[in-house]
Amino acid sequence: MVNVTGLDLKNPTILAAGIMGTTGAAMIRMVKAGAGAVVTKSIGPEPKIGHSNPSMIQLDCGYINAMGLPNPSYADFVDEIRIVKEAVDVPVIASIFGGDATEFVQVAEGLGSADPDAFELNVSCPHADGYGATIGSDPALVEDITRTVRDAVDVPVWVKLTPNVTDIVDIGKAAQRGGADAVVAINTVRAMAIDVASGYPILGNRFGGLSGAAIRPIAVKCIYDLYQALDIPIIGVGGVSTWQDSVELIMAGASAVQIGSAVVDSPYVFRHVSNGIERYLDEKDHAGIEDIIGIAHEMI
Amino acid sequence: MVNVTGLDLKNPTILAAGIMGTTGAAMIRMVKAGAGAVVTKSIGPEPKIGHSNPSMIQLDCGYINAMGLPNPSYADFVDEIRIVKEAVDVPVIASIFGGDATEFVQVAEGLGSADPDAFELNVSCPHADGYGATIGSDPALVEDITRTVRDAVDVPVWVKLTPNVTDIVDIGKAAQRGGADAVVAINTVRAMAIDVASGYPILGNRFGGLSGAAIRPIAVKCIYDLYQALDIPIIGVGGVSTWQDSVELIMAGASAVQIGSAVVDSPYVFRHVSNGIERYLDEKDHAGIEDIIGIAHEMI
Amino acid sequence: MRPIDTRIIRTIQETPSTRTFFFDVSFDDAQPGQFVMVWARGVDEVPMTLSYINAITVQKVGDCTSHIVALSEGDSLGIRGPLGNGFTMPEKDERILFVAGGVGSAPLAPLADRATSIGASVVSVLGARNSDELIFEERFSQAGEVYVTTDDGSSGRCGFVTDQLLDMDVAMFDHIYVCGPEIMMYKVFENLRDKQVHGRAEFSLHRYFKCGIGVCGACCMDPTGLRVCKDGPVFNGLQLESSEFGKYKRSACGQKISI
Amino acid sequence: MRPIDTRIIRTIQETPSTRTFFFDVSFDDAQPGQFVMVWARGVDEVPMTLSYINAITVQKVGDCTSHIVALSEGDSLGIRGPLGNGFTMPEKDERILFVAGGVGSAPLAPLADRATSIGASVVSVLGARNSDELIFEERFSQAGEVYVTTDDGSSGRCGFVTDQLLDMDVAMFDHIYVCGPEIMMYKVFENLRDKQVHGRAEFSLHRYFKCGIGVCGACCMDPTGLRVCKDGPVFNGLQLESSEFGKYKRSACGQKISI
Ligand SMILES: Cc1cc2nc3c(=O)[nH]c(=O)nc-3n(C[C@H](O)[C@H](O)[C@H](O)COP(=O)(O)OP(=O)(O)OC[C@H]3O[C@@H](n4cnc5c(N)ncnc54)[C@H](O)[C@@H]3O)c2cc1C
Ligand SMILES: Cc1cc2nc3c(=O)[nH]c(=O)nc-3n(C[C@H](O)[C@H](O)[C@H](O)COP(=O)(O)OP(=O)(O)OC[C@H]3O[C@@H](n4cnc5c(N)ncnc54)[C@H](O)[C@@H]3O)c2cc1C
Ligand SMILES: Cc1cc2nc3c(=O)[nH]c(=O)nc-3n(C[C@H](O)[C@H](O)[C@H](O)COP(=O)(O)O)c2cc1C
Ligand SMILES: Cc1cc2nc3c(=O)[nH]c(=O)nc-3n(C[C@H](O)[C@H](O)[C@H](O)COP(=O)(O)O)c2cc1C
Ligand code: FES
Ligand code: FES
Repeated sequence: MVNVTGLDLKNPTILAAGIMGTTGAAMIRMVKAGAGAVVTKSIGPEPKIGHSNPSMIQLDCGYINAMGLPNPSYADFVDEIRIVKEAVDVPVIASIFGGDATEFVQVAEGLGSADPDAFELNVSCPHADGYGATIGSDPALVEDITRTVRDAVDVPVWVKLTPNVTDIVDIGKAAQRGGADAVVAINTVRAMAIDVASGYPILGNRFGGLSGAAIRPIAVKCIYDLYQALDIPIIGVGGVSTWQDSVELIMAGASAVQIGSAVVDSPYVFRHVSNGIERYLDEKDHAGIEDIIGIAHEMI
Repeated sequence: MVNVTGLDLKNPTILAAGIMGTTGAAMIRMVKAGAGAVVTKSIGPEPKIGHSNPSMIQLDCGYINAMGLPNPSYADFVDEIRIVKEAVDVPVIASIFGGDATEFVQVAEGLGSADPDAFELNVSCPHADGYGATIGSDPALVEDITRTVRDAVDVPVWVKLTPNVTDIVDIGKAAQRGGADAVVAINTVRAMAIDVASGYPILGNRFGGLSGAAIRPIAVKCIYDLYQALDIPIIGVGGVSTWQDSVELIMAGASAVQIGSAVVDSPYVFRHVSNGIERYLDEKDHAGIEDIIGIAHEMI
Repeated sequence: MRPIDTRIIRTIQETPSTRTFFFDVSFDDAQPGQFVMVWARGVDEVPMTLSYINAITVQKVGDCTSHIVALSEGDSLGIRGPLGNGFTMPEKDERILFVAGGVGSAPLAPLADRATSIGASVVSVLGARNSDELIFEERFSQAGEVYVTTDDGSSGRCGFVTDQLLDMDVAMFDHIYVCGPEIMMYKVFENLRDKQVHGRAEFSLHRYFKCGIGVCGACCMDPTGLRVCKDGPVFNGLQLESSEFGKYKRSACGQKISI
Repeated sequence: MRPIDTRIIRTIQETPSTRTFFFDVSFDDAQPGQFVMVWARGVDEVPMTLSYINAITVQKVGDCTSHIVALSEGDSLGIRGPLGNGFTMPEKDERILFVAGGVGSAPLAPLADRATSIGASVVSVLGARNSDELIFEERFSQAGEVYVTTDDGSSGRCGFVTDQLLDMDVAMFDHIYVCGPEIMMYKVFENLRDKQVHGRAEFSLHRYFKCGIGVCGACCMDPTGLRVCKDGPVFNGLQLESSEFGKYKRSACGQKISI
């Protein structure tokens, strides 16, 4: 059992936003496969079909995607959250986005009746004009939106950060000032792939975000820097597919880890990773994950 | 033959800075293995031994390094450039760094007697306090240093950019305003790896820069954005190890490509890549590389 | 994987609205029922079953398929695949029933070829709007007996495949493979379930695919959360019991759409 | 590769300043002459030859080696490797000469073991400052005749390995393997070159390594640009003709240092 911002996670692995999070059923499946908590697909104020395909491809290193925040709007999604909440006993975190503070609050309140256990503010999607990282690169906007949502809801608020900034710590501090209960790092890294046979950018949106193993070293560094600067917990995400990967993020400073792209092979990645963490803690005679959160900072 | 900023490259592949560029002999070897031009190790005003080891490791995706700009200073390096210039007939570009404009000029002038064919300003190394990206994240500093060096030398000046900024185009424009003849994109991506057995960050410098296949999609996006915004040529670098990789960077907008980490297996990567580009241009009935530079922008 | 550049080397107009495209690339490891993501550059990327080891058969229904069916020899497409899980392979001496509706015969035809080559005993029921829209009839004929139904009676029996099934003893088959419009597949499913043989049946489903590789969740089925693109597109009848199958699917934004 | 976590399971004090460390990890694919990068966490990472398939033999010379030699059973190190190219393998019935100086016997000893096992005919010349500093003498004795030279005459002949070589007909050997301080190796090289047999000789070189994997260029030799870490550390005598070998090496910042 792991406690993050007052939520009791069954284990330190969490389903990342936008992965298998479009339906309640898919999220329930992830919990059954071992996820200690789940984050929903990012939900906005209006239905959105997202960018045209190809919207995700596997590269030699990692994946690149530009889904474009497809979602049925909070009005249609509230039932999906209800379905998960009824079926499982792990925290369900609603990922939400909007173009400004008012929209964020509209979505949060719209989902409120389904009692999500926390909100994760997506101010970090790198390929959604006017949303996500467009907002998340500006500390003032991040602080404002965080504070406004924080004031409007009475569950923990997590703020998901983009690595596509000169200094992620500036943005993390803004979230903390705005009252965030935790930050989540990192969203995908701005990237692009071109089809050499034709010259066409492969993604329908032309560019997108890099995820998977390619970005883990970037995530580790972001988490390490945030841990040094912030007082609130950090939830690590980026390229985790084995327990070793997750321990690396935890040692950098993460209190829990989210897993995204790695469900490609099997949802049981959650079970494998959390069992692996447990075995590791046992072997090293640690009482719990707290013993290793951020220990890289002490190893000098 | 490819012309970039007035330099005649034997082919579009260039040895990247900091790779096999510490001695004249090593650079000559790279030319013999097919490099169309070579960039030296980044050279500074004083001898520098760099960070302690481990200074580079291979990850599952790409490499991470923190050499720490080891170099013998311009005074000791000028002979190495002379040795290359005498032995080969490809352009030799001197990569230089300093803490401010004055130091950059000092180094450039100090190397001047060896007649380097161009200077590449390293304002992008992510792990050298007070140098590299510390400077390269500030458009005003980049513009100032570029202009000062530009005024002091009479060969082309290339400015190497860091991807670790909110918008690389801002920095590219600053370099262009300062009179840069070309920009080089990208230097390594800020990153870190932790040893899960012990909790120690693996690199002697704790963090470093990610290179290799992991960063190619990031480089492609940076080059694509720069091509859209700048009037000067872009030299692409990041994760190239095959001709397909190089064509991807060229289609995004690169006029030539640098190759770094991929020499790990064999210096002949230069020959293989440039032969591959040639075959590709032939098969597609292109007159030359100019036909495909930036064509991803037209494929809509 | 990145899309593989694939050149069209031959096309066959199967019906007024459907064409088969043969490629210079052969997906030799592909199992019947697996699909590929077909990228018409600058347009869209859509899932298509492999109707041969090196071909897809495309029915024009909208933007992307209109673009594809207009392509000719020498044109190229970007192809990712083979993806997903195909059909359970029948064995020699097993009795097989194919039930196909329209272009739904595309994933079944390679399996019919396979059945022919191993000498399984095959019966096929092919349904179509009219005789023009019948596809791959010869490939099924090679494999065994074929019953045809058309909506307008222009070929075979006038009616639906389910009418034909009612006249047959479906319990005599070891494997029943079904593909076609969902409404038709669901009718078949109900028919088989009534006779308690839906556990021997496999259905190739269609859902809206975004990633096509099992990450995004766009194609998940209620209430199991099974991914059509990765855990399917072929599912056993038992997996579809009390599911959304035949009731609703999801649009690109995730809203439910009635079947 | 990332450093592999390796536990020390046994240590042997070979000489007052040199200890061998056996690991719980065995580098079974390693060829004699290959090295590993040994990471003493929090201190430094340095290259060390594998003196056994699962061991290194470390001479205390500075910071990192002092730290390593102070380690005990149960302590751990991070190890990357095996790296570089080892020695050419001798074959049965070939005549082999080993010439080792001090801890330079570390890369040669596994080759001597190999020679013993295939039954090659071996002669070894081992040099050391004094009898206390002789390493692996038994492993060479197992393989064949051993000549010892010490600077102070405390064991074997008083003098240098080159003195011994002058008394021998080096032309009778098919392979000559050399490792030791560069000044000693260079003297041996000159001796062999005078007799035109340096093409049968292989030398294991030391240069300052940063990356250890052939990327950074810190360890390149003049005038070939060969990387000691990747193209070496073992080089044939012909590759070393008219090179920096015996003349200078480079410091960590790339400045030349006379040998
Ligand atoms: C596993 C699988 C195998 C298929 N095999 C074949 C085949 O062999 N031959 C064939 O003709 N058709 C096949 N289809 C259906 C084919 O993918 C759609 O007809 C095609 O996507 C329509 O695209 P459009 O742009 O022409 O139409 P649109 O106008 O964009 O859409 C028309 C309808 O096509 C479907 N569709 C559109 N985009 C997608 C998508 N990305 N994923 C899934 N469905 C989509 C939707 O139901 C939509 O309502 C298959 C579908 C799936 C899921
Ligand atoms: C291929 C190779 C195999 C070697 N095998 C052995 C062995 O089996 N046993 C053994 O005792 N020694 C071996 N050495 C030498 C060993 O690496 C050095 O003694 C060690 O690096 C000294 O480190 P230090 O911190 O104790 O000394 P420092 O005080 O840091 O340096 C002392 C000297 O050691 C050398 N050195 C330091 N760091 C490095 C480095 N990163 N790379 C190369 N040389 C360095 C330099 O010449 C330096 O002047 C080998 C060296 C090489 C290149
Ligand atoms: C297909 C896909 C869709 C995603 N959608 C969202 C999203 O809606 N909201 C969000 O905050 N992050 C989204 N992300 C980012 C992931 O949550 C995660 O931050 C990122 O993929 C890195 O983790 P990974 O390497 O484990 O995939 C998405 C990622 C992928 C691959
Ligand atoms: C070991 C190493 C040393 C480097 N040193 C320098 C340097 O001195 N100056 C510089 O501008 N870039 C340096 N770089 C960055 C490379 O020139 C290049 O921008 C980066 O590695 C991405 O290219 P790659 O993926 O082909 O390696 C170094 C990279 C590596 C791996
Ligand atoms: S389409 Fe993404 S999981 Fe199936
Ligand atoms: S140490 Fe880097 S190339 Fe040899």
